[in-house]
Amino acid sequence: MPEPTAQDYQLDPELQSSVILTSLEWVKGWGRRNALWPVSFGLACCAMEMMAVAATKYDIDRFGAGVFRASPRQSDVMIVAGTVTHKMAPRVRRLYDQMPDPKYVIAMGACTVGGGPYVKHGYHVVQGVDLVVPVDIYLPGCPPRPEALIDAFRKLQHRISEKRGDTLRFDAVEKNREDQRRKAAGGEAAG
Amino acid sequence: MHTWLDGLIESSSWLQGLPAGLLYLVAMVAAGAFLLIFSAVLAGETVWLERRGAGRMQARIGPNRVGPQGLLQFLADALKLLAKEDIIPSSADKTMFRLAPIIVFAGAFVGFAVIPFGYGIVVADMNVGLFLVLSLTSIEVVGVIMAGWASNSKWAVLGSMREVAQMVSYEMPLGISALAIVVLGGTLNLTDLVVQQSGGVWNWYVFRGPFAFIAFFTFGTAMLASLKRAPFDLPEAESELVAGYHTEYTGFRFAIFFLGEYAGMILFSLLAAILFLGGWDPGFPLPLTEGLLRWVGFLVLMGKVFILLFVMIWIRWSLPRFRIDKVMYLCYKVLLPWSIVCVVGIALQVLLADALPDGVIADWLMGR
Amino acid sequence: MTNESDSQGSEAPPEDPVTLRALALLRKAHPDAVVDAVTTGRHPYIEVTADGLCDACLLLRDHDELLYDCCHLVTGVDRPDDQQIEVVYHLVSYARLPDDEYRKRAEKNDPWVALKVRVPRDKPEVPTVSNVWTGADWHERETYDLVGVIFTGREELRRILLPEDWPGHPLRKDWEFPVEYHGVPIVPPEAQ
Amino acid sequence: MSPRAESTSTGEVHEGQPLVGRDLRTEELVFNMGPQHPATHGVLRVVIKSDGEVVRSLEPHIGNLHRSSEKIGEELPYYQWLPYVDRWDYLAAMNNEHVACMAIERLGGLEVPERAEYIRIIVAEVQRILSHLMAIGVYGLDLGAFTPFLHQFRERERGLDLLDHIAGARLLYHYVRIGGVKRDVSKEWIDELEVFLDAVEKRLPDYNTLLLHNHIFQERTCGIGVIDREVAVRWGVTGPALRAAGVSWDTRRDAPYSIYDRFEFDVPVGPSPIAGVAGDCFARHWLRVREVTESVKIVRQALGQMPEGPVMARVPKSYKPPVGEVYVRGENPRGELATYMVSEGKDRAYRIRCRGPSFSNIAVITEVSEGLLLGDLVAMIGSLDIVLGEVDR
Repeated sequence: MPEPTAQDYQLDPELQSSVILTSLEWVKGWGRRNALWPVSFGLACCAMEMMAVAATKYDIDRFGAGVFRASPRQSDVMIVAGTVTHKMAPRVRRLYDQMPDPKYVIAMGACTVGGGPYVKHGYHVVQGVDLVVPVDIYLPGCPPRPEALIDAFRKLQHRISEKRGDTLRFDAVEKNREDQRRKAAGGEAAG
Repeated sequence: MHTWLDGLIESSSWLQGLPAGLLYLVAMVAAGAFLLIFSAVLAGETVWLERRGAGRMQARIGPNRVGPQGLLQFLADALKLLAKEDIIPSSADKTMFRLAPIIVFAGAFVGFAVIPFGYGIVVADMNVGLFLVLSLTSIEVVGVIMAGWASNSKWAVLGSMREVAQMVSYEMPLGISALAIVVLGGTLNLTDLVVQQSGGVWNWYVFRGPFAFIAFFTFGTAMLASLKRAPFDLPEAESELVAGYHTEYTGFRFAIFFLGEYAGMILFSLLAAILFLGGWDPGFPLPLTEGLLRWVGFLVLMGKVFILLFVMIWIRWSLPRFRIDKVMYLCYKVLLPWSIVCVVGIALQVLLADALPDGVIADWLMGR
Repeated sequence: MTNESDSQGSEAPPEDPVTLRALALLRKAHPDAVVDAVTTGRHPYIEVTADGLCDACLLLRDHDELLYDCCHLVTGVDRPDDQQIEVVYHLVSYARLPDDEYRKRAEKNDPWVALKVRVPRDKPEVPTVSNVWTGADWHERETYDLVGVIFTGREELRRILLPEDWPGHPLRKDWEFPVEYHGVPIVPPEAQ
Repeated sequence: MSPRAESTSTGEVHEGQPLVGRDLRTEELVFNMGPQHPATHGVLRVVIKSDGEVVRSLEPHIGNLHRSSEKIGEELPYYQWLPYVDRWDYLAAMNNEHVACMAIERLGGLEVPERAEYIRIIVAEVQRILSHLMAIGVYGLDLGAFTPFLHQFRERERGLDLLDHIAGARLLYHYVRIGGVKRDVSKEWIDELEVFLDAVEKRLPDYNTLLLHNHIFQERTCGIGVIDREVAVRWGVTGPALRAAGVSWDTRRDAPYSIYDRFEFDVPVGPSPIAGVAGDCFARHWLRVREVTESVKIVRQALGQMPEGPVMARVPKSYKPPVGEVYVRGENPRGELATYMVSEGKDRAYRIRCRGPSFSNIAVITEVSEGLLLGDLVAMIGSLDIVLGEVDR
């Protein structure tokens, strides 16, 4: 991950030094990173660990991220917790589209990162949720432990403060995915 | 406020030069702005209280990272909601969609204008203060049904339908329970009502006879229901209706709903404290000067409000939700008859006090 | 091919009394329906014809000595070598509980009976049993969805697990991976 | 669809005539509950046709979590396929593994060492306790009571830690293997387990105060969503939902697998003596609470009887059971999990079919939900305690 450069801020470098603007951006980022409300959206096994994170022992609410909203309109983070299938994929996308900007996606669990154990013979499993929605944080594990999800939240908070609240994605992963899409399309042409 | 303003004008020669109307205007705007910030911060801290209180009850911690003990959590939430994208669904009725949260919040917020926070600490000391508060809070239902209808979402419509059924029904036991106190006190002026309760714990209206005591509980239950607090949180029942009438609201508009809800909680707690629990009266004489007593009274009132809020939070995190028909049953077959019994009983109590020779007992029964 | 012949001991394996009883009654009532039966081993079953399936099921459900009131599972097994598809029904009874004697005698101590129907692979039509046991409804839909067995005589046979426009029936042995579904690529196993 | 178009009433209203049914045109409201909805326990989608709040008919749509584990079973060797079994009913992974391993072992006639059988029973029953705790808590959540859900997690976490210590994972263990279990349990682990059992027994009355004996809870659940005996059996409903309807059937007792015939335990049958009728939501909830204590009993007995010895049979590296079929069923927390396996003598199965109990349990709502209020429907679905992982597999 390269260090963020001035261009990433999409602001004139001179404006960057403006105290008021940066302070405003800082305040916005502070608010965003300390109030990450997740959608209560569980897909499969990982949802149990997501629930564990909200519950007694781990308590994500300490970081202000415990307000699980049932309506995507009122939430900031979508934790895709569990296997995304082809039947479910349009709904995940729709849910993502319903969320207001800025929105973040945590791909929780091996299945959402890249199909997990179902990647090879699981005909109905989407091979990574990033084929459907853009992902900010990849969290491997099957299922990841709750500590790992808390860590993912901390990382997300860190990234938000680093990028002043703008959504940031892994360009390399995006490119890789693009290649895969092209390969699949090529396979179709060949077949 | 008026008397205080008049005194201020008289004492300052500089202010006397200015037109009185302008002065009143400025003063009122300032008071409004102050109240807005005051109620918003109070509502925010109530959210914090709720989350930390819930955490205690659920064997976890609750927000404690943002600010000392998580006290600034509400600020982060509010800032985030302010900076969120504002989505209005394309099929929504845009005007109504925009107007709804404002009406909901205004209904709860304007009520603060007539609430006396201490002796003389009141923006508008009205003769019909209680009446005004109760009628203003009923405006909320208009906003909610507008929100549900304009969102063009089925969950929202269902939520607002529930809300209307519930609010309109519970207005009755709420108003009638308050009426019992009006009969007892003989006035609708909130300051006067509190003044009549001073002098000792036994003078608080809740302790003046069995009917007033029952009225306190019917008022409290009806209050919970009109506030849509659990176990009456059907209009936004999360496990049934996703988020009820504000399902489609995002960002700042949702924040206003949220704020209006908590402002309503504070307003009703204030009202309950004033009507039944002696308002700013500490319950026993304090050896303090009058000026100091006034501010101590303010703190006492806030303490009572805090206790009432805590009880509401406690109830919310302990009980399962009612079903809509049970809610209606409770209103029409339990609370309404009991509140009517309270009014009749208190009227009889006042008549009895009239028949008695003047004295301490008669005054206690009479409520003044 | 599927007959049970792998018992460890040299003596004759014990017969399953539940299947024997069901078989005897079935043979008496509907002699044409029964094709074949295996009454020993771990998985005894009765094979019936597709046409006689409904009669057999009604008998199994309603006869006072059988009372198989629940269809536990419907399975389709694709056998391309024989150009056949087997549909297997596992039936259990909650009305008649097994006695202790049964448990001691049977190799499987579980009182279910299995019915099998074999149909040609190119025309896999089996009459429905969803009007005999309502619970079979979803199982039949799933068997249709994944194996492609067509159940006749029932209300609309729709896919249940996969989307309506999914290509083919994945549990057929000759099913091929689609390349993509609605724009989302599926990398086939050979390509990985 | 626009609610305005559907719920608008038109027509003139004449005096002296009843409002509904004569001049007021009413239409059915179609709700789409799920796949993302807090009360559908995952990705179930229910399309409800309702008359205002009253459900007229509904249709569940499943398959949003279909992960093709049956196909994978045909592609992978038995031992590689086992981890997928965990993911059927992800709240009862140990029970799934137990049943699947039994099927594979019976296919090849493998004998499991005595101690391994006991360990299997212990972990399966601990898993049942954890699963039922979760069901109890989440049911409170469905009815709007948050606190029991978070309280049960305190005990659940202790239990998860226990399984974590022996299996190395919190949720999906892959601990029960073909021919035995992965590793032996230690003396310390058993001590810890006893502490856990005491804690569960001590805490259960707390949950009952919050839910079972709560007046509002009883009003919400008693007589609601009644699945009577006949309907339950006809639809193939199993587990607590079947027993709540009054059928005294527990596979552990009536068709004992593994070594369940060595333990003394009660099989509670509905209706609950506290309140309600047979087959209602309350009976199902009460039954789960009772079964937790029964499981505690079984674990204690198993701990007392457990012999020393190996925990793994000799299993060839390439395990190729002979040609044949098996059908094995076991009692999972949610009902009867059954596996039908066909072997062709290869190292992988020819066909695997799994009967997830939730699959049949959720199918029944199409029949029994008519006339329920929307809130009751949530209570009904919650009381069936479905896990979509095994509905869709």
